Amino acid sequence: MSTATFSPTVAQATAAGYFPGRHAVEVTAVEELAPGIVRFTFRDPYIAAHARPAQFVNLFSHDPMRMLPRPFGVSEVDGELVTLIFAVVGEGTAEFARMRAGDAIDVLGPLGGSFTTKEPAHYVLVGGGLGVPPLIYAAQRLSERGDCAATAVFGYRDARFADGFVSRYVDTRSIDESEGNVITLLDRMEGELTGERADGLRPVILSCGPTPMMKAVALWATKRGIPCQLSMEQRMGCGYGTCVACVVDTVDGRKKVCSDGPVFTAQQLGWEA
Amino acid sequence: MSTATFSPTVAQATAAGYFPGRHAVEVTAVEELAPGIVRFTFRDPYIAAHARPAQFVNLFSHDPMRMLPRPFGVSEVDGELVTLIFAVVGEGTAEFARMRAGDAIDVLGPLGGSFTTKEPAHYVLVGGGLGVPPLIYAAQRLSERGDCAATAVFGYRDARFADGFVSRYVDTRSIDESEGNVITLLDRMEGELTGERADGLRPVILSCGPTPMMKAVALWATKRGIPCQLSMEQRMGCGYGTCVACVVDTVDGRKKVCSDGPVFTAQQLGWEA
Amino acid sequence: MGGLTMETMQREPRINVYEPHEWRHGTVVAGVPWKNPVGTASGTFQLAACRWFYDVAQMGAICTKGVSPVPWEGNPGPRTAECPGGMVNAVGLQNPGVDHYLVDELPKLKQMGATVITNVAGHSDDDYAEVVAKLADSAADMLEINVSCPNVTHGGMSVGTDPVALSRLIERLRRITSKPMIVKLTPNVTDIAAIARAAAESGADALSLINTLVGMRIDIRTGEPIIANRTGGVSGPCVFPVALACVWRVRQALPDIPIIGIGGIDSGQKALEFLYAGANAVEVGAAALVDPTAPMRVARELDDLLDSRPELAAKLAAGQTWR
Amino acid sequence: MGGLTMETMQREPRINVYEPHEWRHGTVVAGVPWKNPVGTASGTFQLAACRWFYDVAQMGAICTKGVSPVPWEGNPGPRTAECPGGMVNAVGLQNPGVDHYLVDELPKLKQMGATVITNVAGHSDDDYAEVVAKLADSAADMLEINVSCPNVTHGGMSVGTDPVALSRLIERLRRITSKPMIVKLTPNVTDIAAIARAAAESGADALSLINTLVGMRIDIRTGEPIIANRTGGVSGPCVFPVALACVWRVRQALPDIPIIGIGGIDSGQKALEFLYAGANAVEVGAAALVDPTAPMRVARELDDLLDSRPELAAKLAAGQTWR
Ligand SMILES: Cc1cc2nc3c(=O)[nH]c(=O)nc-3n(C[C@H](O)[C@H](O)[C@H](O)COP(=O)(O)OP(=O)(O)OC[C@H]3O[C@@H](n4cnc5c(N)ncnc54)[C@H](O)[C@@H]3O)c2cc1C
Ligand SMILES: Cc1cc2nc3c(=O)[nH]c(=O)nc-3n(C[C@H](O)[C@H](O)[C@H](O)COP(=O)(O)OP(=O)(O)OC[C@H]3O[C@@H](n4cnc5c(N)ncnc54)[C@H](O)[C@@H]3O)c2cc1C
Ligand SMILES: Cc1cc2nc3c(=O)[nH]c(=O)nc-3n(C[C@H](O)[C@H](O)[C@H](O)COP(=O)(O)O)c2cc1C
Ligand SMILES: Cc1cc2nc3c(=O)[nH]c(=O)nc-3n(C[C@H](O)[C@H](O)[C@H](O)COP(=O)(O)O)c2cc1C
Ligand code: FES
Ligand code: FES
Repeated sequence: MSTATFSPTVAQATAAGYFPGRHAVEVTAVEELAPGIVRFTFRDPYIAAHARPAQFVNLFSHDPMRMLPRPFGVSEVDGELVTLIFAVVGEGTAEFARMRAGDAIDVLGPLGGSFTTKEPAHYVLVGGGLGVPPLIYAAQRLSERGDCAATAVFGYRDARFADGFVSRYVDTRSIDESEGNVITLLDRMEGELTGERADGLRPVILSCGPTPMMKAVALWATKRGIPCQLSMEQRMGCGYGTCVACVVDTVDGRKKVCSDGPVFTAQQLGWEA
Repeated sequence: MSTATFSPTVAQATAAGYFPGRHAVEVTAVEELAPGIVRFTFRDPYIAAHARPAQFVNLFSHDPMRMLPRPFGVSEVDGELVTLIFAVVGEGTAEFARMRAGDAIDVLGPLGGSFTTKEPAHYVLVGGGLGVPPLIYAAQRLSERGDCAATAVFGYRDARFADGFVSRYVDTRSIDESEGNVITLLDRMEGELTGERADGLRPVILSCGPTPMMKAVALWATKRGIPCQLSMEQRMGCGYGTCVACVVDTVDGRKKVCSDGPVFTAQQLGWEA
Repeated sequence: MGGLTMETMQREPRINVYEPHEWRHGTVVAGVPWKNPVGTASGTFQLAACRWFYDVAQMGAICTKGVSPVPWEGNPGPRTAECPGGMVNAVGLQNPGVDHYLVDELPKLKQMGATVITNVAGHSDDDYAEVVAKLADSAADMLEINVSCPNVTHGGMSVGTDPVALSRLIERLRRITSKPMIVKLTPNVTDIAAIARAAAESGADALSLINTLVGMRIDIRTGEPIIANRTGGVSGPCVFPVALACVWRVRQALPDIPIIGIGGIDSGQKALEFLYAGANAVEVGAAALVDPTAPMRVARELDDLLDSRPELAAKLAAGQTWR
Repeated sequence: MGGLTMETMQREPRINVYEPHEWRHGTVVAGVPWKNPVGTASGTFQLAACRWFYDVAQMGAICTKGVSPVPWEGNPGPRTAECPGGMVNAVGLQNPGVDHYLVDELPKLKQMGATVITNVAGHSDDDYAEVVAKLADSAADMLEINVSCPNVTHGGMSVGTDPVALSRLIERLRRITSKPMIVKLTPNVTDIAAIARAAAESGADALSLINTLVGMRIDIRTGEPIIANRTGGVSGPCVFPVALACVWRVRQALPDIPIIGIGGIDSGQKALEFLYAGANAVEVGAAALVDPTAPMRVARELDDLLDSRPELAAKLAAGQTWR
């Protein structure tokens, strides 16, 4: 697997004007960041070139008994390499964690919409647990721009596995369960976030993490008039918007996490103070 | 799979006094003898030590969607190495054919009964197509004895893929479809087979091949008073006698190919002239 | 598994579904010509999603998601769970309603040149009648009446398991439309042939089967069902042998009615088994969720397989079946 | 990084089923104590074959192959075909008859210390009655009445799909024996809860479910069914979600009757899902065909899983269920 690192499917699809379907890519690195937390990198020029923060990639098991996709937010992009970070929670993630550089894996992506970061702002990336990967990528992309500021505010159960990655891109505050949670941190940072900044940038919260955490973040933000975008999770059948399996309840009815989201505003979710 | 070439299951089972269950072994060689005909060798000290001619081994796919066993007659044994020869006919055999030395595969065996070769005789090994592998093994084992004679009489569609192996052990006659079939050969050999031999050994036919061929062989043999044992095939659920899926009709009712057979006499099958 | 490397995978030849292709083996289902005998299955195709992956108009037919008289919200999430070789879903027929369909998905599909089957959902006979009436002079080529959804409390499977209720509904719909009407059957019945006969005798032009099998998964971490609706419908390769037997039995009972075989199809070979069981055509469902171009790949694989089966191909071309 | 934890995961620890084991989580099914909640499923266990692979007496229960009044020949071969994640079989209940069973397999199993469930087959009510009468004062611990075999023309599934016929049969058998009587149900019905209720109300002490789903495979080389009987019964992992939903629905309908969950179990985790769905115990079928020690491995895996679920384990020990 030294030469053909790029599935012919992608070339065929893009040449014909289509989005690449499920295709095989080469795994280039699998590292354990903390017990049961894995950083997984594969080579995929297409996804690397197109992925935006909060977009995700479906990984597929080699075992056809495990048919459904495993969606993971893109965590970093480096040239043609795409990195994910995931927790080993079940059979699929256990299998991926056992893979080694040189193995092949089927992927589909990039999928879903992204955070809205058009306007210059002070983006506050509030992540909890395995919600942090897409925020690392948001940090990476925001750090390439001259018109915004960004701060990572991460809460962990114990090991602060992502700080080393995100802090390469942006100013990072983190906390673990022994001290509190992201709300503890946000409370501490309240003055900093709501006060006037020298650069005049207004805060916008981008958040991803367990639902109860995101709900708390949304309420905290809306109470203070801070716009808040939340990247949601739901069990998926397809990940590309065709099966309507992945719904979340919004004020406008049930929406698809994979294609209407995964990013929704606090207002859309009805999570307003 | 370089070091642990012998599944701990086998050691655990035999230590506890049981027959080894399904266990992983190391594939040591996969060669193509003719288009779509594969010689497949794996290391299994247990099967190597215990297999008798006409016994078979279940191979299992790595793909759990393909759950059922693939049974193959043992074709040769060399030290700890067990060799099978099979035709690529479907998905399972295609997968096995793609394997390489060093791969692991699950096996169960040796299974079934064997040819009855207790008494000294001139064993005539009449094989057709992919029925020849167990007869190669019969030839190998018979050639180790001083009290019998053996002759291989093989019929092929085209490529005579097994002659090189069996002729190492016994005198070999073969034919392909352009010339005729094993009955053509048997007819030519009639005098030789039914006449008095210098060593006084009487002929016994051991046969394996497509059912119509075996039926013809059985009729040919019984007409001449030659005892005839036939190794049968049937689709299997378990291969070890528990599911009663693999039946063949005999004069005593439906019998299990895997555990009552695979060897039946012409009389048992009612294939008498 | 594990040992699957790029090298292994590259050895398995794959069809290039993006290459322009001249279909060699079309068919005719209840009078409607299909470019090839492979359609998409309802609920696993949405134009807005699938059009980015392949030229959907090349399918034998496109069967769209069930439409109801008004927009439906469906069931709360989670709506899906994995099962060995398949999936369980309990979407509950969420859809934007027939009016939206008539101005959006249907005209777009027809514009692209697709043969369209509109799948019809209802909670009551009146619901079905309302939708069918609205579709009666639409551009849809065929209607597929879904009386077999296990994920709604009223309508759906409750009609499809009762021959009397089914006859009453189909007779009523028959009076509303002259469009080719397919009745989609559930396998969750004691005698599918009896239900099939009821549908045929009350005016169905064709039958499609199967819809999903009732199934569920439980999360062993919580001891509770994974899907919010608790049970759902099983689809994917795991249902294939069951679907095949359903088609076989209905074909044995009803030699003449066109049958669309559905269930677990993910290859040309599996599609071919359905045709040998007596189906006129097939639809590909769950396979498309995990491999968006699967329906097209199945169609292409089948086109190749039919080359070496001229007798079967000829029957299909004439709108007939193998048995 | 990439240190000990990963290595541990790679090793995929396997239970040594040959090691002597002290069962920690037994149960009681319809008054009969089981060493653990895992039995073998009928038709996938024969003492003469399985005893060579593991200590069969260690199973929660051994359910033997269906026995009929006289020896049965079953169906002609081929009797099996593979399907995605499972198999189809049409053995047709070949067995040497109840008299042979009473002098051969049963005494041997009891001698070894096994808890034995005798599966009973019949082509007619009289057949069942004759077998049950012969077993009434045998050493069998429980009887399992198979009214759900899809592979025989008379008896079997034709009784198990009709609540009236089923009630008549079970009432009659109830008068013949006071042994704990399990009725084994088929999933090939519109409403399994109605059948379950009929069985319970006519005197069944327990229910076991599911038997196989009707299914088939076709050989695309010939266009003909692979199995001589054409259709057969599907079992193995592919039926797991369907079986689980059947147990769930029967448990919802009948809160009190003991239920043995069967279908696609090949791991302790899958057994556990059945217990959470409301089963009292489970049986392992097809998994044993492709891995002879699978029933024992499942039992050992479940014993481990129950360690961390004391509430469930306590209920099982008391003969109760999770829901
Ligand atoms: C948009 C999106 C982005 C995600 N990004 C990340 C990420 O960056 N890092 C990370 O660790 N996890 C992420 N997840 C969760 C991740 O998808 C699941 O942990 C993973 O699918 C579990 O797979 P498994 O085979 O180990 O678990 P199993 O329980 O064996 O999986 C069985 C099935 O359930 C699904 N499933 C199980 N848990 C979840 C879940 N929490 N969310 C969705 N599907 C689930 C699986 O995809 C699979 O189809 C994300 C989920 C979504 C929807
Ligand atoms: C006792 C015995 C010994 C055999 N020895 C040999 C041998 O030495 N060399 C050889 O080439 N073949 C042998 N066969 C046949 C061999 O088992 C099949 O060719 C093989 O199982 C096909 O597997 P597949 O996955 O490629 O085919 P598929 O058709 O994809 O298999 C699907 C299922 O059908 C079964 N099956 C398909 N064809 C056969 C068949 N002819 N017999 C039994 N099961 C079948 C498979 O085992 C599998 O369960 C033997 C069969 C038996 C019963
Ligand atoms: C997510 C999902 C949604 C479905 N929605 C519908 C539907 O709206 N109407 C319908 O008739 N069938 C619906 N079905 C059933 C499929 O059309 C098909 O009958 C079934 O999935 C079996 O085919 P398969 O195994 O190829 O998926 C749905 C199936 C799935 C998986
Ligand atoms: C080969 C075979 C033979 C079977 N014979 C019987 C039988 O004699 N009596 C019976 O009640 N069930 C019989 N069954 C059904 C099983 O006991 C079980 O209910 C079914 O296979 C589902 O479980 P599984 O998925 O674990 O195999 C048989 C199943 C198989 C595979
Ligand atoms: S997962 Fe299929 S629509 Fe979102
Ligand atoms: S294959 Fe199971 S008894 Fe022979």
